[in-house]
Amino acid sequence: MSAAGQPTDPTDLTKPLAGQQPSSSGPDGTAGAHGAGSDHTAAGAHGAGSTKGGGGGTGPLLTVSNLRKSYGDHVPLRDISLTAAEHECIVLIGASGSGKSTLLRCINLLEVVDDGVITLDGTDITDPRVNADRVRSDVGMVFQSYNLFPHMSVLDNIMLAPRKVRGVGKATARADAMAMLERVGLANKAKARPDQLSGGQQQRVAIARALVNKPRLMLFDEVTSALDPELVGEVLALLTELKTEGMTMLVATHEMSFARDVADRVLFLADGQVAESGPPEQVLAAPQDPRTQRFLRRMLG
Amino acid sequence: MSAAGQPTDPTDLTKPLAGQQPSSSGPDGTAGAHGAGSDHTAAGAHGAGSTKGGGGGTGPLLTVSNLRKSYGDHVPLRDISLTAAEHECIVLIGASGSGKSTLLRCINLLEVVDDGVITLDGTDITDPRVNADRVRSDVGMVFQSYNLFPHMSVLDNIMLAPRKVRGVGKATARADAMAMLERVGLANKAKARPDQLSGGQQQRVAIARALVNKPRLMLFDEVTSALDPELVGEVLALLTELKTEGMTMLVATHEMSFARDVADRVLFLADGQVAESGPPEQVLAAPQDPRTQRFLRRMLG
Amino acid sequence: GSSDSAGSGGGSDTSAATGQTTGAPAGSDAGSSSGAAGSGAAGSGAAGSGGAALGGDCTPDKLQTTTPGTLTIATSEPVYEPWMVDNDPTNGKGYESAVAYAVAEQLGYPKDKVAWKRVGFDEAVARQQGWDFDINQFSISQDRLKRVDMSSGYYDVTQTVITTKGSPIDGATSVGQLKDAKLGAMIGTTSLTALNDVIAPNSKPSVFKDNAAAAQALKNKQIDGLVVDLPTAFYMTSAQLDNGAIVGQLPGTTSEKEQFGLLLAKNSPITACATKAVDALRANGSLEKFNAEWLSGKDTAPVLTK
Amino acid sequence: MSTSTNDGWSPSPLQQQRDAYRLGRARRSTLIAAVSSVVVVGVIAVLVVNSSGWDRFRETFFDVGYVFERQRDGTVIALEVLKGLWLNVRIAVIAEIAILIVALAAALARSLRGPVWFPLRALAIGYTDLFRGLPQILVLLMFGFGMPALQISWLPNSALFWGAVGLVLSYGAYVSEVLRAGIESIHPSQRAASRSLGLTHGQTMRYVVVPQGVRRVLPALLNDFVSLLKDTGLISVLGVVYDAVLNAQIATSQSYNYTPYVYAGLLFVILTIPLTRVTDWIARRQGFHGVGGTV
Amino acid sequence: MSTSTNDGWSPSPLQQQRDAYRLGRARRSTLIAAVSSVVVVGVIAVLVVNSSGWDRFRETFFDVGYVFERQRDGTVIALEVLKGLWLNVRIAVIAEIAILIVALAAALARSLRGPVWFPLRALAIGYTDLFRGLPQILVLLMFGFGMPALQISWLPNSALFWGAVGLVLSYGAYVSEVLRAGIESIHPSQRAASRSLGLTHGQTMRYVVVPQGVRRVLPALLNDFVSLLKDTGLISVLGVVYDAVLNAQIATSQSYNYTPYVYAGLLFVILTIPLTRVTDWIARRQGFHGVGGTV
Ligand SMILES: Nc1ncnc2c1ncn2[C@@H]1O[C@H](COP(=O)(O)OP(=O)(O)OP(=O)(O)O)[C@@H](O)[C@H]1O
Ligand SMILES: Nc1ncnc2c1ncn2[C@@H]1O[C@H](COP(=O)(O)OP(=O)(O)OP(=O)(O)O)[C@@H](O)[C@H]1O
Ligand SMILES: [Mg+2]
Ligand SMILES: [Mg+2]
Repeated sequence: MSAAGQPTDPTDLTKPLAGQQPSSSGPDGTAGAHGAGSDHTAAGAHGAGSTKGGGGGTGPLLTVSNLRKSYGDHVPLRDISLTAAEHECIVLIGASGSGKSTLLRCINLLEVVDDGVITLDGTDITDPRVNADRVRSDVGMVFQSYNLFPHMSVLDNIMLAPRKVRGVGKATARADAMAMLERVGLANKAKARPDQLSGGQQQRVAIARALVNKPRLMLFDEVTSALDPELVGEVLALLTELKTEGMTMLVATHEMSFARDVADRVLFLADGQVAESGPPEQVLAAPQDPRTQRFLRRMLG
Repeated sequence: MSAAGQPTDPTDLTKPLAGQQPSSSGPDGTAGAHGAGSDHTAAGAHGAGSTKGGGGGTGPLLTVSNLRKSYGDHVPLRDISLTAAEHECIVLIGASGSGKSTLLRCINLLEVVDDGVITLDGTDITDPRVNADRVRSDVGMVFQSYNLFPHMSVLDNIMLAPRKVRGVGKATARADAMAMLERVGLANKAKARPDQLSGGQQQRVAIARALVNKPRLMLFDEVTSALDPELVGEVLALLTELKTEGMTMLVATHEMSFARDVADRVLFLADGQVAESGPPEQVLAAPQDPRTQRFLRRMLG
Repeated sequence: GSSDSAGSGGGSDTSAATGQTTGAPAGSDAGSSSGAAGSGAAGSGAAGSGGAALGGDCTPDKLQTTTPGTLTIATSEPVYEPWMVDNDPTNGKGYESAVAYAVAEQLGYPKDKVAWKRVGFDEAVARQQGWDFDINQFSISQDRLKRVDMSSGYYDVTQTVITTKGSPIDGATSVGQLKDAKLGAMIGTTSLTALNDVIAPNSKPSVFKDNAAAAQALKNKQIDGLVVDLPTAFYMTSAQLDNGAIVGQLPGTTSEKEQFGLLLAKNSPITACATKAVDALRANGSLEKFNAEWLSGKDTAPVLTK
Repeated sequence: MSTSTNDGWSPSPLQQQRDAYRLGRARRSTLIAAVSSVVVVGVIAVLVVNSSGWDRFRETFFDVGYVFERQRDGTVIALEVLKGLWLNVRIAVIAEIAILIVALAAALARSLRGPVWFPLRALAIGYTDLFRGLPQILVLLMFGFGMPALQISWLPNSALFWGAVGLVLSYGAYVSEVLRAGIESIHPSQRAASRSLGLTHGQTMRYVVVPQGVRRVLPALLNDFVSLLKDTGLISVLGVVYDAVLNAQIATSQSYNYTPYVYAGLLFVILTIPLTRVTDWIARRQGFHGVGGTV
Repeated sequence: MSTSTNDGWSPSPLQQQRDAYRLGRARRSTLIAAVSSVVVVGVIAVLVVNSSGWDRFRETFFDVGYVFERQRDGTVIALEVLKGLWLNVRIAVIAEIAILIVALAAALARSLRGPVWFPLRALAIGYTDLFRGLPQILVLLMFGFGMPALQISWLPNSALFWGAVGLVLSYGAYVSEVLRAGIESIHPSQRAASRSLGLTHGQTMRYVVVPQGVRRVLPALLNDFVSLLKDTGLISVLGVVYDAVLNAQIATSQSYNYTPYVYAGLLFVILTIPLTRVTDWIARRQGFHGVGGTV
């Protein structure tokens, strides 16, 4: 599929995903020049996609090429490349501080990258001329700390973006929001304030708030880390459901069982790079990279 | 051993622990009257103690009899009874809100109980005439959120109680504190501020701060819940070590593997009572109470 | 505190300038001396204030007043006895109220063509708008005349020291006996200047923002004495202090003759007429009459020796 | 606690003994505290009342009759001061609205990040620094006398107007710092969440950050409003504004009796106490419930 | 960012293009902001300078010569005002110490929980409510003239002393609320941790809660100190304090020239700006780094 990018026939499941070259990677086509990480970008994606019933897109919905992001002297992302095909669920794992959150924030344009290219549906969204607000409304993101707006009711939280960003009428926005609340099983909490909900319920509202924008891509950043152990299940179940319905997802998590059961592909981040990538059964059960091995030993041990 | 309480020969490992009657349970001896929970108090403790090499005390160091604690209409602890022999490690499990923290806070006299008796070393510490500050300095408590004093260096955190409560001289206090930091592997962080440490390191300092008072009893309240998954190990290792050295411990935790590997006895709290109690192999592997079964199913997933 | 030494030179400057700027040096000086000397003749009824309008350029149709046809007179809020009575300038009671109406009459404004406006001290000197002249015990000085206009003086000020009976300075007869006293004066008045120049006390004087505060400090014995103008001295010691006592008048420095004048906006078109009106009132004995009626005419406190 | 009914629990005899013991101790402590408070207050009162100056003091500061009598000019001081207070309130309310607008603008300008906004930020910083540093009275004098002195024809001339402007700019600088603190206390994650939904910077400020920030500093804002209310009286240096304090001063000037001041003070306290209670209540609802707990 | 050396990275050509594009945009935005700021300020300046009253305004408010000339009485106004400011500073520093003591006592009393402490708490509440509600000037008059009026022989009589007491009590009420907010913002878990180590209530307050609480409200305390500094001049209503503003006022009353006020204002600003900078710096170090980040 290589030079995909423009929306192409979504039924075309045959093209291999490997070797993509982002069509709008930049005026001079040099985006792929720092190739250290590019061998990880699509390994195993196709296979995983078909076995798990998801990821059957035509080309990568998302490509990240040679991404670099630093804070001062500290470079959490040195050279990251990856692709996500439509309907694919990619799980990011890695030690604390390995840059999972940073990567997701870069994809959502919450950070200005130092170098490299991110394309969404073929468009270079790291181009400074791109309207970042438009891009963000196409990408849903859910945070570890829910980040619901505490001064608004649950319903208003969900209606805010449709009303203000997409200019949807009040009645429609309300109907959409209620439908979405129904979807996450919290229709009866519409009028509640976020702080009247349990952590698990809050996180489900946060997911509903992101979904109501009908995003092409969902980013989940350790969405269960702040939850009481008993409440983790309800949120992971919702994620699993989304995956089943074909949502394209990037999930940073420490929940190895989720990675094992739901991911199409698992990427292990270390030293600012994708140190290992592949279907969960390979990365989690038979890791190649010694850093992955050490990490998994600590996590599962 | 029943009416123990006074420090007796620590080498006496033969006396059974069951059927204790706290020697100083109250002027009128009615403390044991609401017996609903008392059948759990010492079940299996002796056996567990001997197999795990800990709990071989002469009598219960701690007894809790028919403890009740309410907040307004809400009664998290309805009728709790338990005993902990010296060197015993008891793990408290239970759903969120089941009152584990409340129980530990009651034992540390951070809450005034509504009814019931707690004895430490035979003394009724719920007696209002007791000097609560003295009791607290004999009982160490470590919290989920570390609660280090952020305006003091690590060393000053540890030296505070010896200096101000026990009136230890500065040089001695410093030496003790340094020894304790050595003990938890953080001697090189003595001058650091708490916020310069990782969560795991902070928690180890908190443990050192409690241990430097040479407490008879240590209370641990979900000391790993706030930690990044990778840092949980270092703290649990420290707890295990303490147990091995014979510290008497009450540990509230969601870490089932710790309960399984280290506990002499596991107590399951539900509906304000000790719903089930026994050695871990029994409570965790073959729970009797349907509530325990449900809880464990959710937790172990 | 270091400000005493150069005082006397300053004093003479002031009076010279006063004369020049009012444009009526002779009248002003002569008037003041006659006013002081002739107090015994007060009430001889020379003029009454009635009827004697100036005419000429000083008539309502020629004067460019703020509100044409009306003379707007400003004074502060509150005003104190004996200069005005009951905090009401319109009742014609009190020396300044009487003078103001008499000046208006000289300019051809009957009582019902006089409007009063209450303005603060700072407002009067800083804004200089919205009224034609302000009467509020403004002392004439050269420094002030750089910023404002003033008429010739309508009252000759004598600074007087008052105290309470039994205080350390009760019964003092010379300025020297006041040097160690704790003294006070009102800010914005020349009493403060006089206090510093003439007495040059050893401790810095207290400075008050209104008469009530000064009186209170005196009652509380927080100060031993207060320097005020003579009429105020009489009013305070008789009406407001239970056991007030006048110590005596401060001796003037050589040619220093302090006067109150009407305050006008800088370059006001009315200044010349106002001066003429005041001079006329002095000439026809009205000022003396008012003095006798409202200030008891008793400017007769003993003068302290130097 | 209140009921022993819900779950049929009733205190054991031991607990009853403890409760009785605690009650006794508590009563004794309360008694001690109460007695010592009363003693302290009482001793002061006795000292004051038996002082040689008490009669004169009472006449000067607590001459109730004077305040409520009809004066010679037909007015009643109590009423005049009350009318003045109503003026203070009206000025304060109108000024507060302007203050909030000015302050929010300055706070938003100062919250901008990045070198692009340097000029705006510099303006806002200059404004807040200058007006926080200047004594209020000087600001009032500068505006109240300075602006009209310029005689710019289309600018208003009124002392009240310029006095209000002076107050607004002074308080605006303070309040902008309060608002800025509120805005900056909102965790950046709220902003990230809003931006990630596609809201622009402006929308994020408008709908997410500012509403929360304002709520968080509401107690401080209310405190500043109380101060403003008390400071509206300062305008009378610019022109005669018959506020409560000036009316009290007028009454005092006639009699050298300070009771009108005391009365004005009382009115202010009566007005501000409910405001401070509301403030406290809001603060409590937002923060922790004190260092409380039972230890 | 600063170096591309550490790990041998240097921007790709694409990135260089982006950086150049962004730099261009940023430059343009800054230029627009700068130009518009300059234009606004410039227009105001031109309007003022060309107004018909400008010359008189300048003479009245910006007569630099007048402030620095030796006056007839041998003084130089600039020096007198400066001396006055030094007095403001000394009074403020001494008063601040007393304020902190009073305020801490009131804050600790109000932070006590439980019915036992009701009397103490009631005293503290009464105190703060009363003194926060009263206009400062009334408090000064009441203390400055009221207490000496009692003529209690062993009490000092000095207006300066009682004025300072009035300021201390007024500010003490405010500052106690600030301290209380600080103390109550310390999470109860800190208290629990301290008590569980065996420290008494008093020790916990002394070593754990108060130090953290004070630190947390340091910016607010510094702000209040700046206000105090400016308000020390109020004592001059009692007649005794030759502070900067009074010295300016005396000079102005001699000449009706307002430049001394402007000069005094300038001195205050010069003094307070560093203080507010320190305040900001502390606030920033403690809180979030603004709503910042890159979005
Ligand atoms: N705004 C920032 N300024 C400076 N450094 C930052 C910033 N955000 C993140 N970092 C640093 O970047 C590194 C990567 O952080 P990131 O949050 O992406 O890691 P992570 O993989 O999400 O870790 P975790 O599992 O703990 O969430 C960390 O060392 C972090 O301290
Ligand atoms: N100070 C308090 N006031 C009122 N209710 C309280 C208070 N402290 C705890 N509770 C309530 O008591 C119940 C027991 O709380 P506790 O913290 O002991 O549970 P837990 O077993 O420790 O739960 P978790 O696993 O979440 O820590 C909860 O419902 C809680 O809301
Ligand atoms: Mg993260
Ligand atoms: Mg808990």
